[in-house]
Amino acid sequence: MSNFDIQLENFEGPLDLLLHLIKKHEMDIYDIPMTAITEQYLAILDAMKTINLDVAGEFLLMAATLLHIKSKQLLPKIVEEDQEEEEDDPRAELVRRLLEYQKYKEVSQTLDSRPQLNREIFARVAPEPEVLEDTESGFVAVGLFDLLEALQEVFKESQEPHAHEVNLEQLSVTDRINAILSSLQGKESIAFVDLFSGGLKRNEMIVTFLALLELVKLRMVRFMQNTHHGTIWLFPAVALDEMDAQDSVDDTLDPNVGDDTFGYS
Amino acid sequence: MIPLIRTLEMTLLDTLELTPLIEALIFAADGPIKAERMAGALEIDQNEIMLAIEALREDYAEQPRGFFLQEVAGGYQLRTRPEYADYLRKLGHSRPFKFSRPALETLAIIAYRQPVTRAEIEYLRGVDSGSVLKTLLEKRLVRILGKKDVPGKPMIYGTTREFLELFGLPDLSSLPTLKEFSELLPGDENEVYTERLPLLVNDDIIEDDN
Amino acid sequence: MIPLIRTLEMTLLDTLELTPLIEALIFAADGPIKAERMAGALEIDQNEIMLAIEALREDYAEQPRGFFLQEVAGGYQLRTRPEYADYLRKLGHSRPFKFSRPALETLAIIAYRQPVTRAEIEYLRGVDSGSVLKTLLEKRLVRILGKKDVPGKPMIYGTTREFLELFGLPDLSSLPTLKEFSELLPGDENEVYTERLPLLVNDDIIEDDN
Repeated sequence: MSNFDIQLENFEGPLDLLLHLIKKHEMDIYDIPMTAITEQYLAILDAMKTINLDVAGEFLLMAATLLHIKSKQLLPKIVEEDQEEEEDDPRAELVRRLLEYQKYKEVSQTLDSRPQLNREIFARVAPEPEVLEDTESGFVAVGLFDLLEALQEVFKESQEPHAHEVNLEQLSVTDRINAILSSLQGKESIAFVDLFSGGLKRNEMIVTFLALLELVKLRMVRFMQNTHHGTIWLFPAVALDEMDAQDSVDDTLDPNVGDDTFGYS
Repeated sequence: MIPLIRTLEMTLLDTLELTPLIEALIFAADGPIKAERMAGALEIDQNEIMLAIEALREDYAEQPRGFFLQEVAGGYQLRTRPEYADYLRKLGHSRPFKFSRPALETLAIIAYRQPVTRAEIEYLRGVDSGSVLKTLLEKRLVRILGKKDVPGKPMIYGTTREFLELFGLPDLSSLPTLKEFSELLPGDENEVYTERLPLLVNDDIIEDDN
Repeated sequence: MIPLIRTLEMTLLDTLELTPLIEALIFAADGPIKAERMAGALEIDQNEIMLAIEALREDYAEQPRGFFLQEVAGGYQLRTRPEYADYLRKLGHSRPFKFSRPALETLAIIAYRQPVTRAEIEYLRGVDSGSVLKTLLEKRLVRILGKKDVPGKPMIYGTTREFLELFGLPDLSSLPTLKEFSELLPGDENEVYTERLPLLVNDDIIEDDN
């Protein structure tokens, strides 16, 4: 087993690897010996190949850059008037990048050493918001990322062919409510997504969703979510055996629910 | 505060040291926390915990604090003093602007597809969007641009200046594209969506809003 | 408790009465709370709030408490003292972010260079950073600020309020100082510190919520 593999794991990229070589061989970063460092660098890439590591394109690109700089150094200098003095050294840009990268590499470690919330320091855990209790004012703080994500979801959804005819006879919100309640029976909770699994058609999903909304309205279930975008859980709001005392759910339902909401199609 | 210094050798932490730690545990717990649970985490005797809780209670009684220690559901919890309820409620109401998922989806569609009709929004979302649309209109994030010149003359919607302000955008052309967003994802399974977007955005849509 | 009844008509609450109320407001808030928000809810001058916060801070310094008052993300929050970390972790209500080195590096670059494009990040790091960027966006430590007004209109990124909260920073100007240069010799400690920070900080970078 080569002793390279443990090391290689630790390199973020070619700049990181170069910094490592400069440090290890005590090179002067402002006067990098190109021949030495290129040899060292290529040796590591070879080692990566021998142990069947995929050498990422970035590493190969850097190898080419190193060779290019080396070859430029070998060429006789042609003084160009337009060029700044600094640019005369073909290594200048590489040195700049290395110094810059090192700066951020170090500060990221400084940052990580600070006491972090939920790692060293804890704040009071605010009570969990009840999802859907307050639908319109919602609970998700929003940024452009959320907006894009929402849009992507919408388009992902609408990729599937649309069924324009909704067969109302097959679907009843009431039936779906009873089905959900019976699947909650004897359980503490169900995951929201589980109610939508099993290849439901779009209209079946809508009915399921309406059933859930109705259950929330009737305060028979509650939705809870632990984190942003976390799993949404469905809990019975009252013990289910208490609910059995109510003969049927049907009486409490708004009879218009299904019809109204399907009006759009 | 009466310092209860114990001489017992067995315990790692005396009550004086233990009290703020117990306060921290109760403070950070996500609900009432039982003395035995704290004893378990600290690997000390439950009696030690009880002494610290007692010290904490005395401490709170001695000087005015914003909260008090309540024994509830077999555990302990810090709760704000009831006389502050009005102020706390007031604060609860001035919450930052937050969105539900449906609102966000609808807003995203309007932002990227404007001018857009309600039917188009609902076709994309697959659900009725009337109430969400109403909320967005009320919050002045969306406005009616006019009527579409097709049979039925449906209303067309677009975003407002407030929308731009909320997202910190100088104008609609600064909306990031879904294409670049998709490129953040490894693999190319998202390529399907890229061709659909961005829709051309008419700058003058928001002009008259200023 | 000495009731200090003030005769001044202007203020409803004096600092001594106000302090526990402010403590309650900070305690009950679901994140760092701004002084101006408290001032708004109590309908008093912000200076009064600041006096109470100062009193609270002194109070916490005087006697050992389980938590301390931290100024973070432009507001105030009670947080447990770091020395209790082990015990609190044991109680299991911690879901700390586990940063990979790429994630930390990318986050650092965004924090110090914002507004910054993905291409700039990748040039600095020398590697593709799309998936790391996406993770940071999902964790809400980074957000899209808009698009850069250059050809191709790339998205520009910046850090969020959550970023400040996570690292306990009052604002972006409190970021640790970048070391301009450090000797790369092994074990060499000759580090030159420079004050080349922070880059201009736009208030609206963190203004998005709260």
